[in-house]
Amino acid sequence: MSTENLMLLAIFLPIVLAVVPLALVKKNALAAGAVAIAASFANLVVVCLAYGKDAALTLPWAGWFFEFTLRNYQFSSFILAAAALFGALLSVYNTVFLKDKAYGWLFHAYFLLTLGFVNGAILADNLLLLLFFWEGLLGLMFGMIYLGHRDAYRTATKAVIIAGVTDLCMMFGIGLAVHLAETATMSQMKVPMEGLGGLAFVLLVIGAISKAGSMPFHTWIPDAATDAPMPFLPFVPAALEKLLGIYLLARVTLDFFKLDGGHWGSMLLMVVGALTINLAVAMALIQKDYKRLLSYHAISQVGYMILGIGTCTPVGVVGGLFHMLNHTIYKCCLFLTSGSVERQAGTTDLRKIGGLGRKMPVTFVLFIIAAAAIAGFPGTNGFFSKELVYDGALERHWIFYAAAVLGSFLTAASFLKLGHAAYLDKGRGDASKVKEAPAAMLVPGIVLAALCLAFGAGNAFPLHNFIQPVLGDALHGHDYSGFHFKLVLVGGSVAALLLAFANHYFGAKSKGSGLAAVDHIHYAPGLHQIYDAAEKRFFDPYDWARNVGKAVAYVGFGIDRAIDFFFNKVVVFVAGGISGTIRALHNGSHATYLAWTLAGLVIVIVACMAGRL
Amino acid sequence: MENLFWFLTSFVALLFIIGLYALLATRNLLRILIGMEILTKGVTLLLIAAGFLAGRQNAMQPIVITMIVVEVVIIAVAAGIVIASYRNNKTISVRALRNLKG
Amino acid sequence: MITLYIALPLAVVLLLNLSPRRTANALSLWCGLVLTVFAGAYTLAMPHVPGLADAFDPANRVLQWKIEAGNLAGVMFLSIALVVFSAFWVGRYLIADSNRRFIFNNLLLLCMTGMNGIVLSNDLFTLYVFLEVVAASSFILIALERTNAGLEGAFKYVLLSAVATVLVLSSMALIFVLVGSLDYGTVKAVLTSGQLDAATSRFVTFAIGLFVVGLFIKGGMVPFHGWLPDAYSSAPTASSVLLGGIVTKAAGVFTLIQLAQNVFGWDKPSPVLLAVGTLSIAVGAFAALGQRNFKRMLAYSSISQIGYIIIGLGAANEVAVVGAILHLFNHSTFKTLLFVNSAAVEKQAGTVDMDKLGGLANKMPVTGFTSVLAMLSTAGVPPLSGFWSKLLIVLGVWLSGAHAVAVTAILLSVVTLAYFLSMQRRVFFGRLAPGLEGVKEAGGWLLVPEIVLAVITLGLGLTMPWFFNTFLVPLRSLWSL
Amino acid sequence: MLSLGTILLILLVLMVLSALWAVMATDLLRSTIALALTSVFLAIAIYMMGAPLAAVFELSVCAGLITVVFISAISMIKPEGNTRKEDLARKRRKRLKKYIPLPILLAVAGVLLWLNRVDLPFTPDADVFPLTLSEIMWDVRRVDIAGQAVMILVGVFGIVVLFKEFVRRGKGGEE
Repeated sequence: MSTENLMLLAIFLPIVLAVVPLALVKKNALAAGAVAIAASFANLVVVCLAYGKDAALTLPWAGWFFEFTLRNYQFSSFILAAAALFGALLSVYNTVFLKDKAYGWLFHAYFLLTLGFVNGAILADNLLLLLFFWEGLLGLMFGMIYLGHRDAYRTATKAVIIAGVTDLCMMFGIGLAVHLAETATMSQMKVPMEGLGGLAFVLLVIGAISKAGSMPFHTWIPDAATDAPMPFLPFVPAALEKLLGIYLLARVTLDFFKLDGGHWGSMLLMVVGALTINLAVAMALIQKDYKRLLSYHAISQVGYMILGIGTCTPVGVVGGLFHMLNHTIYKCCLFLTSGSVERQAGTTDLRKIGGLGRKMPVTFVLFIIAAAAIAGFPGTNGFFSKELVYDGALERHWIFYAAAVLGSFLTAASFLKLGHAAYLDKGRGDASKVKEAPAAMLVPGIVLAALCLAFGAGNAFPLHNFIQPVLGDALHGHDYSGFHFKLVLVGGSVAALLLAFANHYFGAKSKGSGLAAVDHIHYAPGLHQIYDAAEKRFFDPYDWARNVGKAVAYVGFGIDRAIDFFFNKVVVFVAGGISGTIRALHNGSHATYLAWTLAGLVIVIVACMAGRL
Repeated sequence: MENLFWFLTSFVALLFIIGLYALLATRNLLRILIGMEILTKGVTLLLIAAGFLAGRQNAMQPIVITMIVVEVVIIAVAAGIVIASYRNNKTISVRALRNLKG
Repeated sequence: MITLYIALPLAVVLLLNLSPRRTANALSLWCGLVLTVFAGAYTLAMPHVPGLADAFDPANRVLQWKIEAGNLAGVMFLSIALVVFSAFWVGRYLIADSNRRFIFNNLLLLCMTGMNGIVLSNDLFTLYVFLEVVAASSFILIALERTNAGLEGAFKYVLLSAVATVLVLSSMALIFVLVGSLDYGTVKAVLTSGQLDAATSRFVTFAIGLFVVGLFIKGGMVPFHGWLPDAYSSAPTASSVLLGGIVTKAAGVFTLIQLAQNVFGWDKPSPVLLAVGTLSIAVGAFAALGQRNFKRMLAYSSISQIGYIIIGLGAANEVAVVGAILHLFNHSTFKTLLFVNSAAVEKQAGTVDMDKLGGLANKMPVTGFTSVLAMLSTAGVPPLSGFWSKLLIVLGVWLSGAHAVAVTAILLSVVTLAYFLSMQRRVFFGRLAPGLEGVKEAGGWLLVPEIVLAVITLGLGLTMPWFFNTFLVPLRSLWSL
Repeated sequence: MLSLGTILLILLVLMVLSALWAVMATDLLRSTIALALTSVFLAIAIYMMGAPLAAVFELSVCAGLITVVFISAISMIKPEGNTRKEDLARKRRKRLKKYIPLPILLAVAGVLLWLNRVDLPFTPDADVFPLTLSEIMWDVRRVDIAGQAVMILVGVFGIVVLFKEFVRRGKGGEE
């Protein structure tokens, strides 16, 4: 089959098969899951067949920039393959997880539709076509979150509103870019970076990074973590949206605008990246829910990718893209462990679980591997991509490097806390009946964890085959595979990890002895305790470090709430005020309406006579 | 010609003013209908004046006749609405018809 | 044989009223349905079968009607047939008394005659006559149940419609003084001849301004919209379907498009239209945001959506005008669908107060699903049909240079989404409201229009490229650019 | 002999004055009469301006039919919240009787006008329209006539819906 047909197949196969679960007479989640598995694996085969081939396809469409143009080449096929891989793994996992859920069949349908739309968005070579698929995903996202439970519509609405606002920005950006480049074909797009071009850049970047879940467009993700059905999390925020958002970001910065390191656009991206890393991870540190904690990390890790791409150095970009791939792998794996815990232990509230390590040993091992990867433990895939990003950041300015390392420290600390609380602590809740998750739920996790290790030890494989061909000539013949980093960088990372260990160890020891089961650092307290901590032992290095962490957390919390406040209260208040005024003006009297009409008549006539008709 | 036009339209304008006054100021539904009638009278005069001034009264007469018939139906329907409202509310004050708000 | 659009409904009404009452009561619905389906099929066949689009002219001057139709007319005929078709079903479903239903069906047919007449008319005064036919039948349809609210809505409509009539007729008189005829072609030839001196062209502008304001009132544009929410929300729901679906569009908006191109010959962006359109979008959307009554919210939403059509027309380039015409059709499908949904809710749950509703999606799956579809289409979410028309409109407005208007229109479509989401939440999703446990899906009568309209909304969106090339690109020739 | 301009001036002034009276009069019946008077003056003015057929329509339909509609509407409406209700009603009925001749008089005046068509002292520009009145009416304006027919049908339904008293029926279909 030709690559052109494969591309069409990749888009339409999942979408068409999604009809099957919808059309099932008996809404059986298991049958729908079987369809989903079949479709996702077929999709995987299709995209693997198309991998790396150059092909373009233009179908006659509406005209006026609307062209159904698809393009398969190194970069898009790589993203496509990654998305298909996660889709295939998750379809297996979902089928088991959703077996008994009433909404399971619908979720599978959404799942396949999402897969098809994502394929469409990745393959699109026309910005307006891309927008079409992009907006379609918005609706699907609403649907999936909405399935969570009966009040999930709040979160779903919030997600759609935030994503809708940023998508609007992106629409404007696309409009401007098309206007300036006089083409909507992405492969021919060249936009100058001055004047309106700068605005277009910022708007497009807003669209891309909000899809990836960066600050300040992130607040729906943690809420979705609590409200959405669990399989939504590894699928959308952890995998597909990262792939899609970072893909677009890379296309925008590298292809459309040819950003170079000295430009303010690059600085902007790096600042956003650095802030996202630290603020989000600071929030993650104080979370008491497994999924919510992970979701903050899903935000935080985007920062590394944005930072890496924002450096505009080959090493940074390679690092950013590699980190995207790695993050998708380990974050998916982490979310899967959380799903297993939720299914087996009944909750993901860390205050109610503990000591699961013994009951669910495989899950625990998977968690350890994935957590090591996200924390950047040497040898894992996360380590290598982070080092590349550090390298790029240091090349630009040490402050970005410092920010990235600080984020790394906090990441490690929070995962130590999470692992300790969930898997090692004893006694909270009744863990005696908890069993290991079923094999079908473990297999995807095992595959992913194996990938974590494999892409670490054999990082040459993904870098040579997936990442570096994307940049092609821009690399100037460099090869970033293997283990050849500057000692300073590695030292810094290792130091951050060691510090995190020390921090955790002392924290657990000092608090753990007093309290029955808990070492207090894992339960980073509410706001009043920040002041308590500030009062005593201010010069204790441990507390000092912890307080810095808490202060960052506090600021992060404030910003988080402020953004939340803006979307939830200010917008609602303003809209409500306008609406109330308009409604009050409609007082029901015919004379009022007649008076408006006459006033309007006079105004229109005056305007007409002034030549304004 | 010009003068005649303004002469006639000034009367039309007077009728419009009187009619609009009735629509805006009165509370009695039937008097509002009378206001509508007066507006229609103004339009009739304007149309006839237009035919007169254009020298095409032949073309204008059927128009005016049709218009008169159409307006009668409208007024009859409007009167029906007023009567039905009176039967519901036992009043022909327009206050009975200002409950829909917002 | 295009005369059939007027002659056939009229003949049906006459025959129904001449036949025995009992037969007529039973027959009226089926006659109406067959007629609307026939009208739709005829319209679809018109471009392909030669002779269908000709006027009825067997070589005899006496039977030669002075009417004509174009592609734009085809779109309107289709919308009219579609909405009237739905209204028949809703009437069958909601109006219990068979005599009243007979009158309702007759009035629907007369209103359809009037709207077809508007589409066909080729003369300003003929246009006026049919405008009044539509208006008068709408008054009666609103007041059909003789409830207080219905009478109030009808009365306000009568009042503002009278003002509109006065404006339109005055404008005609002024044009007549200048031209000596009211025929579209003759008037356009004089108005666009370019030989008018300054004073005369001011005179013409004044006349056109009066006409346009009259049509604004008929179309319910802000600030001429006072009657619209009251009339729509207080009418019996079966009538609301017709009113909200097509009446203002046929009487106000279509007429404006038709005249702008066939009579006034506008060829540059019109600030007045853009301003009125933007104001309508904004006021309609924000007012809808705070409504409790389902139907009233839909009414305000209509104002807002018609604003989009008006800015498309105001931009006066082919992209925007084609978008406006498409939006006209789309709006008549999805707004009708929403009103049909509201009819289902009203009948099944007994109220349209959104504070007393909730959680109906599980009880009424088809209604819930189709309303989500219609709402997303209204808000312009791809790939539904509403997305395409809004896209074309905004694109056209942007190209015309009115950037601020385009941006405002996009921003306000977020408000559209917001109020519809809030509506969905309060009516179909969320917790099941107390007292609604026994609610069932609407009967089969109502599912027909719901499904037909939903399929059109979805299908049109998905097959947009085909539809665009087949129907809309030919429309461009109407707009001489 | 007065010139057309003067006659028109007088007629139109009278018309505006009676319109003013129609709006200002406290008694609805007087208002209606004043409205009819307005129509009469307008009809004469129309006649003077060379549109006799339209004048007859204005006279018979507006001055006649609409007055009948208004008067029947007024007669359906009982005086509001009055202690001497019956008293007043009787008075009204008396007054109504007083006004019955009015439409007849109007009709007579119309017929007279129609019969004694006076030649205008001032002829407007010769009618340059090539077709005769009946040709225009029945050929050019044919669609309008059809529209009128539809309109009248609508009016019939309107009257059936709106004027009919609520009927109580055994089957309970209607209230």
